[in-house]
This record gives sequence, structure tokens and C-alpha cells, in this order.
Amino acid sequence: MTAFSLEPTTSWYLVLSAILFGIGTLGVLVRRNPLVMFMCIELMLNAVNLSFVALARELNDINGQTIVFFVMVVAAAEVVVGLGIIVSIMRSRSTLTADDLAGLKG
Amino acid sequence: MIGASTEVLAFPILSSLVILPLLSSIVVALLGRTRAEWTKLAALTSSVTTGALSLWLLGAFKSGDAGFQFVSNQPWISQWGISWHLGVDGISLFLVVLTGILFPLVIVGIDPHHNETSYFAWMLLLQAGVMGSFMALDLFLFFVMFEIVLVPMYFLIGGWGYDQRVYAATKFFLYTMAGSAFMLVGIIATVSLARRDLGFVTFDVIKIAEGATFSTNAARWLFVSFAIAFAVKVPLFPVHTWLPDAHTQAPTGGSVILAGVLLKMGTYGFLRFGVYLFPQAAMWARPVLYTLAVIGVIYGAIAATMQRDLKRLVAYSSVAHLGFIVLGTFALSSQAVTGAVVQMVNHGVSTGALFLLVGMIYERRHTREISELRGIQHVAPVFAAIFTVVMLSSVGLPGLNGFVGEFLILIGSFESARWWTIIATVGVVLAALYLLWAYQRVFHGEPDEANSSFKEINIKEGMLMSVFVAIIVFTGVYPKPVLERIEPSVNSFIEHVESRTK
Amino acid sequence: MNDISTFVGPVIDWLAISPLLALLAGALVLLLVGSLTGEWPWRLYAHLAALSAVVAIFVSVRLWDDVDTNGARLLIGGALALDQFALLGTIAICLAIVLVSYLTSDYLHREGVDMPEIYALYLTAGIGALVMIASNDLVVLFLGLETLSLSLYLLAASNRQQVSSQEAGLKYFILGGFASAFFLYGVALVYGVTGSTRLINLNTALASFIPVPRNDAVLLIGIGMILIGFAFKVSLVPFQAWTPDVYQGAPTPTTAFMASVGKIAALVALVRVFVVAFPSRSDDWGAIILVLSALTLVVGSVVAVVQTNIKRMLAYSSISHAGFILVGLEAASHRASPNVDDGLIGVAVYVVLYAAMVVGTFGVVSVVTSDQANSDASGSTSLDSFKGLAKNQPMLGLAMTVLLLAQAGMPLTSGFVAKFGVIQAAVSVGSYELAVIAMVCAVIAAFVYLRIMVNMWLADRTDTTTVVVPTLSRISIGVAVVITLVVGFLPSLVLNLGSNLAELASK
Amino acid sequence: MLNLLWLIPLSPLVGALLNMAAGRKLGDPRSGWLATSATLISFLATVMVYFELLGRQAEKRSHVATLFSWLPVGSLQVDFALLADPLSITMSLFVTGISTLIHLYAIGYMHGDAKFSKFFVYLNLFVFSMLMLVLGENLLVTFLGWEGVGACSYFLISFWHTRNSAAVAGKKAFVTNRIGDFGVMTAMFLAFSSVGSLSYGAINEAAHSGELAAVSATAIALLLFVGACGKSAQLPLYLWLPDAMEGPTPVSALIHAATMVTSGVFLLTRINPVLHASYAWVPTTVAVVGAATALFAATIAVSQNDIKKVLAYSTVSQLGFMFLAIGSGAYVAAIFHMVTHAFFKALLFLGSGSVIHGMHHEQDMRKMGALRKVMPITGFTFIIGWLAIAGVPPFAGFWSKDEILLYVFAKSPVLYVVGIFTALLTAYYMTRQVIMVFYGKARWSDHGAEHGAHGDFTPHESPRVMLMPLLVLSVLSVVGGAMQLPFSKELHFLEHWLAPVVEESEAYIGKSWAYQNKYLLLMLAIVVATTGIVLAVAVYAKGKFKVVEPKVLEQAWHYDTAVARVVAGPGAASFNLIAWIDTNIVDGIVNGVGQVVRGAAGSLRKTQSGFVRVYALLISIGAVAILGWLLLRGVVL
Repeated sequence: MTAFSLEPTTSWYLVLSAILFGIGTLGVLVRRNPLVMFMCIELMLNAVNLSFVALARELNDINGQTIVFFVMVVAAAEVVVGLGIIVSIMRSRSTLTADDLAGLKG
Repeated sequence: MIGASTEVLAFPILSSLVILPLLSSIVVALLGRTRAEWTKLAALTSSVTTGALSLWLLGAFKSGDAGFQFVSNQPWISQWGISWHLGVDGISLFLVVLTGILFPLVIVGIDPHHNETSYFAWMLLLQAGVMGSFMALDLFLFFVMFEIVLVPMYFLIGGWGYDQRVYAATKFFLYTMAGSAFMLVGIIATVSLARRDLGFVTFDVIKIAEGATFSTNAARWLFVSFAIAFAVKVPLFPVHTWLPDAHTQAPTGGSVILAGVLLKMGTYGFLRFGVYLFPQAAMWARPVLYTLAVIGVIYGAIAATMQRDLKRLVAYSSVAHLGFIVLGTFALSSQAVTGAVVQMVNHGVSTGALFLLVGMIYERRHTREISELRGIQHVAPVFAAIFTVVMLSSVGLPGLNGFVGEFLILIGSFESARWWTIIATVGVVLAALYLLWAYQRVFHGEPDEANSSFKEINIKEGMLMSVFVAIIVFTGVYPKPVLERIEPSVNSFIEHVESRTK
Repeated sequence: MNDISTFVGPVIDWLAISPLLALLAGALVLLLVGSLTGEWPWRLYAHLAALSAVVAIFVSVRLWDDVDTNGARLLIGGALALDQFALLGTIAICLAIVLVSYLTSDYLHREGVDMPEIYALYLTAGIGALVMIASNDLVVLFLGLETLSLSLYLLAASNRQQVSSQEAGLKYFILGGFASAFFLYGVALVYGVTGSTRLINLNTALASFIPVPRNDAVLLIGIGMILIGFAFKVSLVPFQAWTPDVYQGAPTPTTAFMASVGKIAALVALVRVFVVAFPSRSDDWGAIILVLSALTLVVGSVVAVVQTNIKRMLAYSSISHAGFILVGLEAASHRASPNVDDGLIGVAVYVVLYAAMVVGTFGVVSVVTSDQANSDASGSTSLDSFKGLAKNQPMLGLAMTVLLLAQAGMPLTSGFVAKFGVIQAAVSVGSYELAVIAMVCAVIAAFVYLRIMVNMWLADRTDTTTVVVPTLSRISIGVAVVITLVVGFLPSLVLNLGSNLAELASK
Repeated sequence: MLNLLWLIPLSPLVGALLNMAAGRKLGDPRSGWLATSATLISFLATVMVYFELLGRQAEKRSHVATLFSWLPVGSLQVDFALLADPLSITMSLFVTGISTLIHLYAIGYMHGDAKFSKFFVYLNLFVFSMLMLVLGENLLVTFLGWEGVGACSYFLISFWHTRNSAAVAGKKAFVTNRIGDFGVMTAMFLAFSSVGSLSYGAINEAAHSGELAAVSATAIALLLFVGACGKSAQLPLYLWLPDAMEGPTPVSALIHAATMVTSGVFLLTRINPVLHASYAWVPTTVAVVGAATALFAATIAVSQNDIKKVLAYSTVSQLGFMFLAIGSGAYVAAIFHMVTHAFFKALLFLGSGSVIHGMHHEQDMRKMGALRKVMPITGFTFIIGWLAIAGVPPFAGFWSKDEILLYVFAKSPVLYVVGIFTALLTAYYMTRQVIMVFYGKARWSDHGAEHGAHGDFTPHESPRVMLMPLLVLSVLSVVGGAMQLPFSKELHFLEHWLAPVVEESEAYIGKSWAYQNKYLLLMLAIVVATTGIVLAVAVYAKGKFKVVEPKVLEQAWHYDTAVARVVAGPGAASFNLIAWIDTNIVDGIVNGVGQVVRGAAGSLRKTQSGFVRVYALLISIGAVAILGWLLLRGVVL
């Protein structure tokens, strides 16, 4: 082992997942299209998945990896619900950005 | 005050004084939907019964006994050490009686003009609350009553008041509630601190006052938290400004009750809870309260002098009068405190009567503007005569009730609060100024045509007022029966305070 | 690592999870049969949903006694906890389901639509909620959370005619997902530091955990992210922004459902997690709770003052209520104090009583106002629709008054008991300043309720149409009012429950 | 006999109550007779008590009748008790006596007034209060009467309340008196805190035994003197008295000349030991104030044209004399003058009332003249009164005034000079009045038009019921001096009678120069009086010199107007300021809180923009804040 090695360690993955999570967050903040925002959220969830896997590996514990499957299922369910809502909105109006939906405020 | 629960009667009279009005208010509310015309009768019966009970209480009260009488003490919320603990002693007796007789008079004497049903329902609920807060010996119970009173009063002002009523009602509600917000925290803190000395949780005032000792600092904070609530209720300068609005906008009945008994919950609270629980802290806060009280006396009088609205004038006079009471309360001499208690009752009677009279004027002339009124004495001499008597009692003329309390307060406070007392005495001079000036403008002079048709007082009103006048004169000429019932409790109260402040 | 070949599933105490099963059964029946058959007569949807909830309540009551005798315990290999803290929540949630279902039934009947799925969603949401409050594992908690949230997203958007409903659904969905991502990440970090997601293990691990700077920071950030996830659900400032919009946009019964079930679940779970898993870091998160609570109280009550839409008003008031409840949690963070459990009990009692009040309140709203054309902020759910209500419908006005006074914390109502509980907890652990802030905010909030009362009693009715109160709604509102008053006069009823509420199975 | 004591105040009270109840029915004049007989009864009762006391030896001439315990609270034990001793009985004798006469007179004077019976209710009530004042055993009972007479005078001054000036005058009287009451009340507080009792017995005893410290004695005395200044219309509080003439003339005679206004003098005499025990400068102060008032008022009286105003100012001046006496330690002389003054001033007022009655309520002396022809009896009696007050021997006023001046000289010649000059002025302006009203050419014949009642207007003599009292009083004014004659100790009847009450404090002038040469001073007094008269005759009857009536005197040195200007100007302004502060600042803050909350809400709700990303942003900000803080904690540990 030298002081500096390019061998990826767990922390690399953790950092990566953190970055991905950050990107996802940023996306939600800056994008207008609900679909894209939604995808950003998915990105965040998957970033978390990544860190779960990495940590499970690090801790050598199976639970961490099983959790990932749960999360995937949840994500899938979210897709169903989310798309359902978006589609039903699309029915009423042709184009859609999240900012069009600002009737409720104050 | 020391010897609690001297006797337990077979018939729980105190509880019935609270519960009867409460139930009947519900009954009235339900009756109203089917038989609106019965509601007044129902309200009347209930309030008269309550009045009779309170008079019976007065009769059965053993004078010379310092302790609490007719005590009833049932556990209510055992988990929190809260009990339904009622009792009267010399300090609360007459306030209870006053509450007992003032309500029937108001209910008989004043016609709400619309929505009788709900009006009477609220009135009775109000009576229950006031009764409870004067008899409660449990901090929680007291707070409940103290707070619940706001609701009916709010609706009375808001529902049957004059043009600015909603503003006034809301202001009254929020202002008072804000005050008691601090008290609630204070009460809980008191209990949880007392727990360390007592070893058990209790909201029982007597147990806490006798058993618990608070660190100087804690006691001061707690006292302040109570004092804020009571100061707003009294009201003391500078937190008095809800009063003129509330009084002016409230319907006559509301004003009478407000001035008659509601304000007393503040002064009474100071005495029964503030000073009783935290004597040292009270001593420490004395100078401030003296000052505020005296400012109230002078300031209230001056403000009253300059009012254009007769009712507002009376409202400000209340500020002045209650200043005297607070002064006496904290002077903590036998005369001063007795005087304060007497004055609580007397102010209730005379100011209540004044509001009734102003209400009658409004009924007849549909204005309260002093400038609109002129020469009424010429067309309604009897009315004017009654007004004069009431006014002079409010001015504090010897031989009328107002003087007794005022004089006792001042002469009792002179020892401990000399200069404050002297300034307060100036207030006596001012009282003559604003009332007589108003009287001169309203009753003297040549009536213009608007006032020349002013109707003389009618039988019903006459009977109503004669009760007040009777009390005013009797208490002024022969206050002994009142004093000898109040004094023992006051003395033991003062002993308690002195034993703690040694 | 246990050997795969000899895999034995965890022992399952079916009776102990029967409340879940009851709701599940109801949901499945509604979905399957409801989708296969035409509209059912006699409001059967509502009755069925209510029935399953009632069954759940009965079982829970039995379980309550069971716990009283045998003490609290863990289920399904420690995934769920069976204790009175959870059971109380369960009962409250199921009661809320019953009341809301009946409100919904009348609501839908008035709107003239037939939607069995709504009831099914109530039940599934209920399942999620039950899982949340009982969960002894962060991942299980996450699953419950998502089950609840997903159902709520759909419920919020369920009124297809209303653009505002759609908008509410979408906003709720996006932000909810956003927040739960935070939550999940928090779980991941905590897992990373402690190697477990079981609450008890977390506690033991952290207790014996020698903090290394980097690691401890990671742990704390994990805790913080979990807190953020909850903060969103409980709608604490500044995570509350969605609440008013969603409450206003969603169909009124749904709003009632969110305000009651959603709040109970999130708060009970929140308390359980932080008290059970992270007591060792209580002075860290306690401070945050303190700040959040104060912020929430102030913003909630202050902003409510200028609202003109009744549902928005109540939304903000619910925000300030959340702040109030947090006062209890803050008290529970003072581990040193002997009275620390008061906070726990205070929170539990508060949420339950609040649920009853808020369902009643929104029940009245759903009777009085219609969601037609409220896409703009001041639609027909504006305050004006309450003008002169008391003259038009005295009893309804009286009921609403009682409920509002309860929300304002007037004595002799359950609201006072609830507030008293948490304030008492706060004071007994010595956090006076928070108690005072809370009380002052209560005064500000009172102004809002007074405004509504003024409109009901002191204003004259604008539209002459008389409000009709359908039977089922009448029942739900009546029940809510009765609970409010009875508890107000005899607080002992609920306080008796409190005796061993604090015995969390997972502690 | 002494058990009749309670009857003395009771009977007027009963009279008042009866008239209150049935006065309307009895009507005019029966209710008047009822009231008169009520006062007569109490007069007779007083006489009996008087003889009872007279029968005892001097030191036993004091009797306390306790009716009931009034304000018993702890150490404060105030009884509702009456005290019969030489002083109180002297007072009640002339109070009841003169009231009876004036009641009688009023029957005629008020005849035909719409509120005839009510007038007598007030009058009886007043007598009752006045008797409580003088018979009170302690300060509080006296104060009861003190305030009672104040209230009654308020009612009676504004009796014709439809006249605005009357209403204002009434209020002014009451409020000004209240300023004095402030003194009395504080004096009571002080007395209680230093002596522990309010009864005269205890207080005087304490003062006498020296138990009462000189400083507290001083304070009490001064405070009571403030009260006395209010009631007895001394500088600077005399303002209300001239206005009080708005009341019906019998009222002016009874309340504002004979009885009520003298209660200040009575009070100081009552507590003379306290005055005695206080610092030496206190009596001097009293004397100076008295002298100043006497002179001041006399100068004003010189140029008044309202017949009653002249008498009003002369009353103020005479009261000044009494205080001058008190200050000089001449308590007996003070009481003596009080009594004689009661006689002749009542006489003069009633006389003027008779004139006014005859002139159909014309009060301006410039429209009178030569009235003695048409009103012989009135004129005759009035002239007797004039001689009495002018200090012409052997009329009553001469003796009492001389007695006072004697003591004053002993105290300080300067004050004596003031006194003697005042006496001169008194003689002057009274003569002026008599001449203007009863002599010279009749200036009323051409005023018929104004009094359109009957075409050619001639004043008429008043009815018998009004003249009777005049005659009685004029007799008294003649012989009144016999009470206390300077020639030999034996003739000092009043002094002997009052000795038990005042002798400790009475100044001893036996050795003084003044006493040695009292006959010289007597002569001087006579000379002065005659000078005054002659001067006035020369000016007004003979027209030798031109009339000097400077405006400033007619305007009473502009004192009243100045005070009024202050009250209406700065006074009202400051009051308004307070009222303004109350509504705009004290209450403004309260409403301001509401505004602040609304403002905060308004700006906070802006964050609620409705845009999802904004909400997400809020969440992120919150997240960053929380996480940042935790990170800090975690890293720093």
C-alpha cells in the first residue's frame, strides 16, 4: 500500500453516492418538468441504494443489500403512482411544467 | 385561610351554585329551539334560585370564623392531583353573594332585544364560571373557570353589543387569554416545584401555600406569571385598554356583569393566589404594584374626565377604582385588605348601577354622547335623583358604600405606602371632578327638544334600581355586618403572609 | 451470517398483527369486489371500510389488556413492536378511518361519484400508518411511510374534476418523494455507522459507541436526515410548505384524513425512533427539535391570521398544532429529568385528541363548503361560506364552535387537556421558554378560530341556501364533538390510559 | 335629658325623609311647615341638652352617646357616636336656632316654586349633616357631616339647575371643597397612624400629653387647616363662595353665611390642643391667611353691585376674622364672632332676600334705592344688621370683633393694623350698600318694563312669615354681644362656658399691653367704624367725593378669572394630552402588536408562492441548516 492508491475503497462509493444524491436534489430544485423532477427523485433513491450496497459490503452484512430490494420495490410503486397522477393531469392540459400548477398558494 | 375545610355540609351548596347555572344554561339552549318564550322564565328561575342559595349562604355563614366554610372537595383528575375543591371564606363570601344577586337583576332588568335564548344561555354559563372562580380552591379548577368565562362574555359582547362590538370582543378575548397564558405556565411550574416539598402532585392552593416553600427567584418568576394574568383582568395600567372598548361596546347587561364581578376575578386572584402563594415575592413586587395602582387611580380619573361617551367615562372610572383596590390588596394591613374586599363588592354595586342607568339613558335617547344629552333632571327628576345617589357613592361620599371601602383602603395603606396613598387620595378629588362635570352636562341645564321627551324611570326600572340604592345606603351607614364577616379571614390571611415574610 | 440452507422464518404472532390484517382484508375486498361489481347500495363501501376499522379497534382493545397483563413485546423477529403507545395510535387511526369514511360517503354522494377505491386507499393508508407507529426497524418504518404516503398522494389527487386536487396531488407527490429520499439516505448513514437498522440495536450500539470525529459526524448527519424526513411528514417549518396547498386542494374528507391519520402516524413514529434509538444523542437532536418547534408554532399561528380560505386556515392551525406536539417531544429529550416520560405521554394524548378534533372540524367544513371551483385560493371553501352558519344551522354552528374552542385550547374541551399535557411536560423538565412561546402562539392562533366563530355567529348569511347535514356526517361530527367534550370534562378517561404508555416495547 | 342628644340630628333627618316620601302630596306650604317643625324640635332638644350640661360642674360637661360601631376593622375602631360638650352644644344651638328661623323664612320666600317640597328636603338634610358635623365624637363622623353639608350645598346652589350658571356654581363649590377634603382625609390617615384613633378625645389627649409628636401635630393641623380653607372659603380656595350666591337666598343665609362656612373655624377649635401642640408658626400661618383673606375680600366688597355679592365677600372677610382669631389663640372670640356673625349676617342675607323678593328677583343695587319707604320692616331690620356688622356699639358685632382685635394686637400689632383697616372697609362698604338700597332716589320705578308682571312696578314688603325671622334676628343682633362683655371677668359668660374645651390652648393675654389698655383699643375701634360710615355717607349719600370703584376690585383682583384661565388652558390641555396618550400610545401599542403580526404574516406567506421548486428549496435550506449544525457538533464533538 502506498500513501496514495487508485484502488477504489468503500468511501469512494459513498462519496459517489453522495454526489449522485446531490445531483438529484439539485435537479429537483432547478428543473420544471414534473417527469424530470420525478426522475431526479429516483436518482436520489438510487444514490442511497448505492451507499447501502457499499456499506453492506463494508460491514459484511447481508441486510444492507436486502434493503436495496425493498427500496427498488418502493421506487417502482412510486413510479406507478406518480405517473398515474401526471398522466391524469396531462389529460386536462396539453403541455405541463410544474410552475403551471401554482393555483394554490399564499 | 389557614384552617381549611372547617365543615362539610350534607347539601353541597357551593357545587350547586356552579352546577345549577351550568345545567340551566344547557336547558335554556335546548328549550330555545322548541319554546323560545319559556327561555326567559327558565333563565329567571335558575338565576333567582342561585341568588336565593347565595343569600342563604350569606345567612348560614359563620361570622368570626376565619377558615373556609361549606367546603366540598372531590377528586377530579386524580392523575394530576386535581380536585373539585370549593370553599368560601370572608374574602370570597360577598363576591359570591354579589354574583348571586347581580345576575337575576340583570336578567330581569335588561331586555336583550334579540336572540333571547342564546343570550340567556350565555348569561347563565357566565354565572357558573364566575361563581366557580370565586370559590375554587384548586389552581387547575380556578384556571378552568377563570378562562372559560371568556367564552360567554365574548359572545355577549360580540352578539348583543354596539357597532364596534366584534373588535371589542376579540380584543377582550385575546388580551385576557394572553394574560392567562402566562398564568397557566406559572400554575404548572408552581405545582411541579411544590411537588418537591410536598412529595406528591397537587393543585390544592391551601396545601401548596402551607406546605411548599419556593426559592426566592422561583417565587418571583411565578408571582410575575400570575400577576400578568391578574393585572390584565383587573385591569391595571398599562394593560387596561381592553376595558374601555369592552365596556363601551358590550350590551348593558354585559357591562354590568363585567364591571360588577368579572374585573373582581383579577383583584381576587391577586389576593387569593398571587399574594397567598408567594408572600415574599408579593412583598418584593409591592412598590411596582403600588405605583401601577396609583397611576391607574390618577390616570383613569383624568382619562375619564376627558371622555365624550358617558359609558366610556364610567369604564375609565372603573380603572381608577380598581387602582384603589390593588393598592389596598398589597398594603397588607387589616384595614387595607378588608377595605379592598369591601371595595370589590361596592364597586360592583355602584358601577354596575351606573352602567344600568347609562343603559337606560341609551334605551331612551339611543346615544351615549354627553354632548347630546342635556337637562334630563328637569324632565326626569326621580331618575336624576337615583343617578345622583349612585354617582355620589361612586365619588365616595361618607354614608354611602363607596366611602367605606375607599376610606379603609387609604387609611390602611397609609402606614406601609404613605406617599402612594397620598397621591391616591388626590384621585378622590378627581372622582368628584369627572362625575360631577358629566352630571352637570347631562342632567343640568335647559333640556332641548330631543331631551325634553326623556321618559321618567318606570316601575320595573325603579324596583331594579331600588335594590342597588338600598345596598348602597345600607352598606354605607352600617357596614359592620359586612366587615365582621370579612375581617377574620383577612387577619388570618395577613398572619400567613407575615409568618412567611419574617 | 446465518446459514441459508436452514432458513427458518421468524415467529409471527398473527393475533398481535390482526389490526393490520383486518384493514388489509377490508382493502382487498373493496378493491377486488368493488372493481368487479357495480355501485353498491346503502353506502356499503363506507360501512365495509368502517367495519374493518371497527374490527381493528376491537382487536386492539383486546391487545391492550393483553399488554397490560403480559407487558409490551416485539413481533416478527423484532420488526414490529407491540405496546400501548402503538395501540393507542392504532385505535385513534382506526377511529379516524371510521369517521372519515362516513364523511367521505356523504361527500361523494353529494358530488355524485362512486369510488370504492377511495375507501380502499383509506385502508391501505391505515395499514401504512399502523406499520409506521409499530415499527421497530427503520426500514420497516420506511415501508410503512411509503405505503401511507403513496395512498395519500392518490387520495389528494382523487378528485379528477378538480385541477386544484390534481395540483395538490402532484405537489405532495414530488415533495414527498423528495423528503423520503432524505429519510432513506439518513437510514443508510446510520446503518453505515452502527451496522443495524433495528431501533434497539441502534440504541445499544450508540450507547457503547466510542465517538470518532468523522464517524460521529456521519451518524449525526444520518440522524438529521431521518429527522428531515419526519419533519416533512409532520410539516414542521420550514418543511411545511406543502401542507396548506395540499390541505386546500385535496377533497375535504381526504384533508381530514391527512390531518388526523397522517399526523398521528408520523408523530408517533418520530417519537418512537428518537426516544428509542437515539436517546444517547438527545442533546443534539433535542436542540433541533426545540428550534423547529418554536419556528413551527410561530409561523403556523402567525400566517394563519391572514388566511381567507377556511381549509388553509385549518392547515396552518394544524401546523402550529404540530409545533405544540413537538414541545412534548422536546421535553422527552431531557433524558436527565425524572419526568422525561411525561413528554411521551403528552405527545400520545395530544395526537389522539387532536385527531378527533380535526376530523370533526374538517367534517363540518366538508358539510358546509363544496370543493366545486375552488381552484383559486378563495373558492367556495372561503371563510365567507361560514357567514351566519349558526343562524342557519344552530346545532352545526355549536358543534363547530366547540371544536374550534377545543383547537384554541379552551378549558373543558379535550384541546385544553392536550395542551395542558405537553405544557406540563415541558415545564416539569424545565424548558419554560418553549412553554411560554407555545402559550403565546396559542393566543395568536385563537384569533383565527375567533374569526371563524365571528363569521358563524355574528355575520349575516350571504347565500340563502340552507346547509343540509347528512346523517352519516352528523354521526361522525357528533362523535368527534362528544369525544372533545367528554374528555374535556373528564380528562381522567384518557389519562388512565397514560399509566404505562411510556413502556415502549423496544426500550 | 342627655339621652335626647340623638334626637337633635334625627329629627331633621326624619323631616327630610318624610318630605322625600310625602312632600309632593303635602305640597306648598305644608311641607315647609313640616320641615320647620322638624328643625324646631331639634332646637328644643338642643336647648334641653344645653340646660342639662349647664346644670353640671364645668369638668363634667362632656357626654358621649355611642349609637353603633361604624367602621370596626382591627386596630381601627370608629363608632358612630355623638359628643355633647360646651362647644358642640353652642354650635348646635345657633345652628338649629337659625335654621328654624330660615326654614320659616323660606316658607314665604320659596312660595310658589315648582320644587317647593324638594327644597325643604335638601334644607333638612343640610341641617342633619351640619349637626353631625358639630356633634361628631370623632373626625370620621364629623367628616360624614362635612361631606354631607358639602353635598347639600351642591344640591342647593344648583337648585335652579336649568340655569347654567347655577349648575356650574354648584359643581365648582363641590369640587373646590373636595380639594379641602383631601386635607381632611390625609389628616385622618395621619392621626390614625400616629394616635391610633380618630376620636377627638384620644387625639386631643395625645396632643395634650405630648404623646403626639410636634411634627405630626403640625402636619395634622395644617392638613385640617387646608380642609378648613376649603369649607370656610379662605384664600386661596374661597372662589366658590361668591358663585354660591346662585342658590336661593335662604340657602345663602343659612349655608353660606351662618352655618356651613363656619365649620372650618369649628374644626380648628375642636382640635385646638393639636394646633397648640404643633410648631409655633402654624397658628401664625392660620392668622396670616385669615388676615389676608379678611382684607382681600373686604377690598372686593367695596365695589360690588350685586346685593348678595357684597354680602358674600363680606362673609369671606368675616370668616377671615375668625381664622385670625384662631391663629391668635382667641378661640372663644372666634366662636363668639361666629355666633354674632351668624346672627347679623343671616339677618342681612334674609333682608337682602326680602329685598330681592320685593324687587322681583332684581339683585343689582344700582336699580334699587329708597326702598325703606316701601319696605319699612325690611329696611329697619337691615339697618340693624348693618350697624351690627359695621361694629357700632352696642350691637353684637362690635363686641365680638373688638374681642378678636384685642387678642390680635397681643399677638402682633401688624396683624392688628390689617384687622382694624378691614374693619374700616367693612363699615364703609356696608354703609355703601345700605345707602344704595334703602336711601337716595328710587332707581327702580323706571324698570317696570323688565318686570312685566304688573304695569307700573312698585316693590312690595314681604309677607309676615318672612318678616318674623328678620325681627327675631335683629333682636339677637342687638343683644348678642351680651354673651361676652369685656368689662369684667364675670361678664365673660361664653368664655366660662367654653373653658373646658379650649382653656389649655387659649392664649393668655392678661399681662399684655393690649389687655392693659383694652378700653383705648375699644375707642379706636369705635372711631374706625364711624370713620368708615362717615366716609361712605360722604361719598354715596352726600356725593362729597367722587365714587372710587376700580374695575380691578369689581373683578375681584382677577383672581377668579386667572384660575379659570389656568384650568381651561394648561389644565384642560394636560388632561387632553393624557387622554390622547391613552388612545394613541398605550392602546396604540396594543393594536400595533396586531399590526406587526399581520405584517409578519403577509411577508411570510410570500414564501408560499405555490411553486414546487420553491418548496423544495425551502426544504433543502432547512436540511442544510440542520445538517450543517449537526456536522459542526459531530466534528467538534
